[in-house]
Amino acid sequence: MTDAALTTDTLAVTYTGNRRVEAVKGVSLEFPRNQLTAIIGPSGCGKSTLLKSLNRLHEIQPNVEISGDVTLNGRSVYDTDDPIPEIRKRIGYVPQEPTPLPLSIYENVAYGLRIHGEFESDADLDDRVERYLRKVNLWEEVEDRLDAPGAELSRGQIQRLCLARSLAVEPEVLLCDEVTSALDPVSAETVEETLADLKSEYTIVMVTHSMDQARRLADEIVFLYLGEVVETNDATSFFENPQAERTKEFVAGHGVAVPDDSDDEQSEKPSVTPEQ
Amino acid sequence: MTDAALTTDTLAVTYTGNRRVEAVKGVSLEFPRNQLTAIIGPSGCGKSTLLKSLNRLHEIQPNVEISGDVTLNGRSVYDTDDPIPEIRKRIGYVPQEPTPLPLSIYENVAYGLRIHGEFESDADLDDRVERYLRKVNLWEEVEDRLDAPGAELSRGQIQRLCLARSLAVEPEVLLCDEVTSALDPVSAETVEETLADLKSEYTIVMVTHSMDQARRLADEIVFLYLGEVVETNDATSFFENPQAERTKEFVAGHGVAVPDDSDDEQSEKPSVTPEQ
Amino acid sequence: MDRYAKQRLFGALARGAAALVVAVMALVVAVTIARGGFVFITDPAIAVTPPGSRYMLEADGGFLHAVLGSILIVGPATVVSALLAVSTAIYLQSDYSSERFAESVNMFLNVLWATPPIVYGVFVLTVVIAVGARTSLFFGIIAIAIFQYPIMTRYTDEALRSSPESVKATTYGLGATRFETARMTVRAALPGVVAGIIMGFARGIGDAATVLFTAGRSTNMPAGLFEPATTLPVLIFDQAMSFNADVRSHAYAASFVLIVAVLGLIVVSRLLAGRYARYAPGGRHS
Amino acid sequence: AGSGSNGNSSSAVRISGGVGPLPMVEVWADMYEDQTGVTFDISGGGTGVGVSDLFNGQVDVAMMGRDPDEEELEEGLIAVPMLIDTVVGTVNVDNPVYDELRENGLTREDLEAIFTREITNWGDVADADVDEEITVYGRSDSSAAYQQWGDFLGGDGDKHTESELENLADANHNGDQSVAEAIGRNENAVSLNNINYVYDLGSGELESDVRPIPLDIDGDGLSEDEDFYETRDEFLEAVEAGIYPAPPAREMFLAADDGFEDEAYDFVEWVLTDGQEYVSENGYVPLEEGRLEEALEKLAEGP
Amino acid sequence: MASSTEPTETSGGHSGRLASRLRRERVSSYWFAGAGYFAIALFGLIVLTLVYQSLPLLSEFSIVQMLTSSQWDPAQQEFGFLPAIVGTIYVTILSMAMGTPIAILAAIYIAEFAEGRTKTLVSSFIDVLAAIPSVIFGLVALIVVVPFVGDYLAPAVGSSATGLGIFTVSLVMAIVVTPFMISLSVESLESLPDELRESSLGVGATQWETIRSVLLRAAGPGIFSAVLLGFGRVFGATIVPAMLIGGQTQIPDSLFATGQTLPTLIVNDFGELMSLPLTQSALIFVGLTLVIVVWLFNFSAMYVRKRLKRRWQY
Ligand SMILES: Nc1ncnc2c1ncn2[C@@H]1O[C@H](COP(=O)(O)OP(=O)(O)OP(=O)(O)O)[C@@H](O)[C@H]1O
Ligand SMILES: Nc1ncnc2c1ncn2[C@@H]1O[C@H](COP(=O)(O)OP(=O)(O)OP(=O)(O)O)[C@@H](O)[C@H]1O
Ligand SMILES: [Mg+2]
Ligand SMILES: [Mg+2]
Ligand SMILES: O=P([O-])([O-])[O-]
Repeated sequence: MTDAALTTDTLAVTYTGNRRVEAVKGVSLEFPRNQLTAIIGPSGCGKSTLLKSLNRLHEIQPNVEISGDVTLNGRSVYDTDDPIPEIRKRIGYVPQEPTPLPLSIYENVAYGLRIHGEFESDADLDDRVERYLRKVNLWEEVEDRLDAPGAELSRGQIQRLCLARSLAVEPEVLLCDEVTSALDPVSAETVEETLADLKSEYTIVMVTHSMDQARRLADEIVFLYLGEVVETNDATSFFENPQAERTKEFVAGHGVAVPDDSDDEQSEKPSVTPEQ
Repeated sequence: MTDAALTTDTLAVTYTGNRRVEAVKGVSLEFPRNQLTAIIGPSGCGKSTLLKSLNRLHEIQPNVEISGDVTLNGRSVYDTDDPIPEIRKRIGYVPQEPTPLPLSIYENVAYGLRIHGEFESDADLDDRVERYLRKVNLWEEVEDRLDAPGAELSRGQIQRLCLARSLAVEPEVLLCDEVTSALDPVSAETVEETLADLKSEYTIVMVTHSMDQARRLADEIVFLYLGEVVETNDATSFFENPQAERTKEFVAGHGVAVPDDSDDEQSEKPSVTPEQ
Repeated sequence: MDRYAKQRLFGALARGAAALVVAVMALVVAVTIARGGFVFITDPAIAVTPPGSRYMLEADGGFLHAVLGSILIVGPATVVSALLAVSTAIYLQSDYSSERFAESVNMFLNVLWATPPIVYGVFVLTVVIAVGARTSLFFGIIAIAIFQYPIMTRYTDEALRSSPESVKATTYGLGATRFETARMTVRAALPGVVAGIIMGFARGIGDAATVLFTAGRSTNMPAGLFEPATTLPVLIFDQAMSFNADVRSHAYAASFVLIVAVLGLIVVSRLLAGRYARYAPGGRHS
Repeated sequence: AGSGSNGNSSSAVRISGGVGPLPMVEVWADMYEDQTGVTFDISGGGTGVGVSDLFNGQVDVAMMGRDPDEEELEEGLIAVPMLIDTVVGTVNVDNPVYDELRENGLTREDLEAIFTREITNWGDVADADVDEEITVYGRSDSSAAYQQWGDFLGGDGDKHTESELENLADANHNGDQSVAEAIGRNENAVSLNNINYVYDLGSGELESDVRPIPLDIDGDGLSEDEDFYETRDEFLEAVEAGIYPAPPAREMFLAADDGFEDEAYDFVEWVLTDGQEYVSENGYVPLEEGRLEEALEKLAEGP
Repeated sequence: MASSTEPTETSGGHSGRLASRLRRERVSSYWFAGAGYFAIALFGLIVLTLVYQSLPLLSEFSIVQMLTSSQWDPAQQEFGFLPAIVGTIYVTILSMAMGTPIAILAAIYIAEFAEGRTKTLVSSFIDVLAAIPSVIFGLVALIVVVPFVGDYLAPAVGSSATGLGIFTVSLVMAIVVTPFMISLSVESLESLPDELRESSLGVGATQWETIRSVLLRAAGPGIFSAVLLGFGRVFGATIVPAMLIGGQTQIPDSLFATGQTLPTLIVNDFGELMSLPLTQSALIFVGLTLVIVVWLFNFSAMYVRKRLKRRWQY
């Protein structure tokens, strides 16, 4: 595990809005280079929060506190003079909902390149757009309608477009939050295939709620429960030979980790301290 | 199958909006009395449409055409002088999303009773509300806050409240559309338990996308595909010994019936004829 | 009365209410068109003819001065106001300001939204006097811009809020700055933003109370930024009270022009909204 | 004035103020510009706006539809009369006692009794067998005409204020035209109008449904020389000759802050001399000789 | 691929661009912050100005005395606002009483009954109506409503009236704000989830029962806001009352009586009398009163809305 692209050091994230929610509680992890790490865990356990804190994307929300650190290739992501946009460029993020920007298909992919000025000429830009559309297996489907609005694609195509857009700025790490869960099964499959193709070249951290998907795609698994890491291991060991009691339950229960007795929705969440 | 509470006779439902969608194509079914029938099938196959057409609830949408017939205890639901609300009282409906009416917990349950004037006195109303809240295992959790808005309950509690509200008018048939799918796993379980308790007393028709749930709860299974019934059988035979090729695939694939090749979302839907 | 009779009665009432509103609308438009459209059609030149010196006495000339005044006042006011409104709306987004601040600004916006236009007129006039200036085109622009600002901010803010959070997550995730993200958010919400701006424009072009005491109520062609001017609604208000029947008929013709302009605005806003909607996330589904 | 304000407006004579005299001033300005090349920049807004602009140094001349107020004079306002606008009592052409009114006229006292609601039935106005309630309309818009009317009704040394009259009326209208329309619709109504709303502007005849109430000045019925209501010209002559009293005829003013200067001075001087001959044809009444001289003196004298 | 690109290379080669992006970011954030505070500043400036300009009046007369006196005679330096206040209240209440039920009914028709083409047609009609400038309503009312009220309606109820007055203004203002309230109410009805309808109809409720007991509550806070905005427009209406109210500064004694509202006081007197310091101050004080009432009203409405939202949540 020495070749970790991204590491976290007792990272804790707390929402301080109406009520205090400790969403992530002191997590130390290593995400190995050019592998796909899947973060799994029951709903509300802090997966998305953890993922966003890796490239400081949680900061766009009000009322969040963070402690601990994240390092990318040995350099801190928090304790740094680098402007945040630079950090996020190096650690890309793809949200759950397939989100075309209100631009053409071409401009969706070119967006990051344009804002960072990362192209020499128009021809170079064309090249890059094509390259990344090919990388996500979308080029054939869209090459004759690059000027159409991105929103006119099917949701599965849009999600691949989002991947291409993120890859185009050449991030060192790619964070994907349940990128297939808003898709119908067929579209989900094509996006999954694309991720499978990409994982050897990129360091990918993916959140998923599907045990099957984690099994199919991941090299490493992180199992998060109530904001804490219960177990982390390579995928095979994790599923074949889970260590923690919780993990066994969770894997057996097909993703449903049933806590305690009440059905009140809060009981499934991390510790909550009402403020007023 | 002679004791069918509800039957359909070549029931076909077509949406005639922008594009013509034949959502249900000539379905003839029998739903046995005091049993729970589960309708399963891939997303968009017409489950909800079929369910709603059983008590004419599809009619609240514009642009729907229907043919064929539905009979409740031998009397037609469509070819009748009964006002539609009377029909819907006899065939109750619980939607997927837990939906409290903007009333107190008490008034949510009393709603149908008040409308139909089905109580003798305030004390009688109190009795009935309590009875049905007990029936759905909710009474203990809410008895000391009956005046609170229904929406302040947890989602799982709300879904049970909805069941109580529907049961209170003493329907002959209860239609449930994926009543657990919007719930977290824990809440889903309590609602499922409630349904299990109820099924011996009521004729229940339930739509679900979870094979496991169908297996756990249903007496009868109807497998719908692209608006047509592929197979219908009692639950045990259905899962142990599926007849149709499609059914085998579907049961094996854990609910994902993958058609053709494209990932365009439309391909998963019933036949669609664009109109313009 | 049994439940079904109630249902029928109520349905009839609802239908009747809608019919009544539509009938009133038809009546207003019909009267305006009959009265004003007729004047206008027999002498379309009145809308593009400047008034003469005997305009008030003999309806010599037309009301080009008010048409121009409306354009010259409401046009720039809309630009200024839209710029401010969109900026305010962006600032009210969570990445710029705290929820609490946004809430208090919203409270002030609500109060401004409900403030009677005549108060804006009085306010600006007071300023005019205080700075020792004279009512003019310029102050008309200021007054209308102030009037439009809360209207546009409200719509714009709503539009930005309803644009999906994932657009923000996406652009930030690509390394965009807040400014770059804001631009994309506005773009994603463009149908709503444009509708809000057009709404403000329509309200601005129809309002008389704000400009009554601020633009100068001129009967001449607007001659400069700091010269008096008038607008169509003020002209209508003034001319409806003229002793000359021809001048009074101009009030109806001006109403006709104003209604046509407002109708045009609505059509344009629908078309624009339709065009931008193609690009909106999930656009093709709507 | 239209083309004038397009030109070099910094040297233009800037005028603003009341809408009452505005139409006449526009005509004057246009003619003066033709003759001398001096340009004008004129706007309405109300007498108060004009005076306010004047004090702020924003205009050279204010048009005033009313007498200057004490407070305004204290601030250094100089107002010279420029013309007379005439207010007359009005009724509907189908008034139940119109024939009697036309025959005998009404005295000031009659009118006062009507407007102060001492008499409320047309049957009591004229000895006719009529039983119709009188509807009294007034003005709601700080009208100078209305103020003059109050001054007139009060008689010597007394007057009714505008607010007093407003409160006694059945309804008050914003602007002369609304009054004229209301009179035209209501057979039993009585009110007052500036004469441009009574006589047709083009022909100078009584064409609408509004009729002037002849004034019985000496209280002995309508004599030959008190009967001048058939046409506007006839009427205006009577006003000019002073037969028709002032008030209700009333002066309108051009005003300056601390004296008229340069082109503004010349213009006002022209208005008070050559300009007077165009007044009648536009429905206003020129000042009579003596008053003109006083005005010119005041102009020359300055602050 | 990603690892082959050295991060230092990338950022180093474009540091100029990055710097300028960051500068733009900084400058723009100042601008946006400025715009954010503008709303507050504008409000503050308006209130301060109006207060300051009202001082001459307030130093001479007591507020209570002016608010309760019905003598309005600027020429005599009598400034009693009561008649205009009463007129404003009458017009507001009457308009809302006429407009609100119609608006809610029509909104229900559009949201719940109308379908397809009719629905599109009716709602576009309403949109157009909402956008017509109120001065045009005033103008049309002068030739339609005024004679109707004066010649038929008022005599029919035994009132002798001129057609101008409280009732006419209220009627026309109801017409002005109704489409406005309809659009907003339709919006909040349409944003309700279909599940609410299905839940209610699913236990055998009629459509009317569903609307009355469920939809109107669920959309209640939204409809309340719509009515509130309508209220604001009637309360501050200027041009229509100026054209139609009959400008009588006296406490109206019947529905058909003429009257005065606070805004018409300003319109009628400001242009003519603003050069008289005390009158000017009095009219500005009227503006201040309007703002303060709107302010108080908004606060209480916010509170009510919050309560409704809690009570009628779904
Ligand atoms: N903006 C926020 N303010 C306050 N609390 C929040 C916020 N976002 C998330 N939370 C809370 O923090 C906890 C963790 O949320 P998070 O979204 O990270 O969970 P998750 O594992 O991604 O859940 P899911 O599987 O449902 O996406 C939850 O209890 C959630 O309610
Ligand atoms: N109001 C409507 N107008 C037009 N088409 C509709 C409408 N409602 C449903 N459809 C279409 O009819 C088909 C059947 O829809 P239905 O909702 O019955 O499927 P379902 O099996 O319940 O799907 P799901 O599992 O996603 O709930 C789908 O193709 C759907 O797109
Ligand atoms: Mg998540
Ligand atoms: Mg469904
Ligand atoms: O000239 P007026 O003041 O009566 O309008």
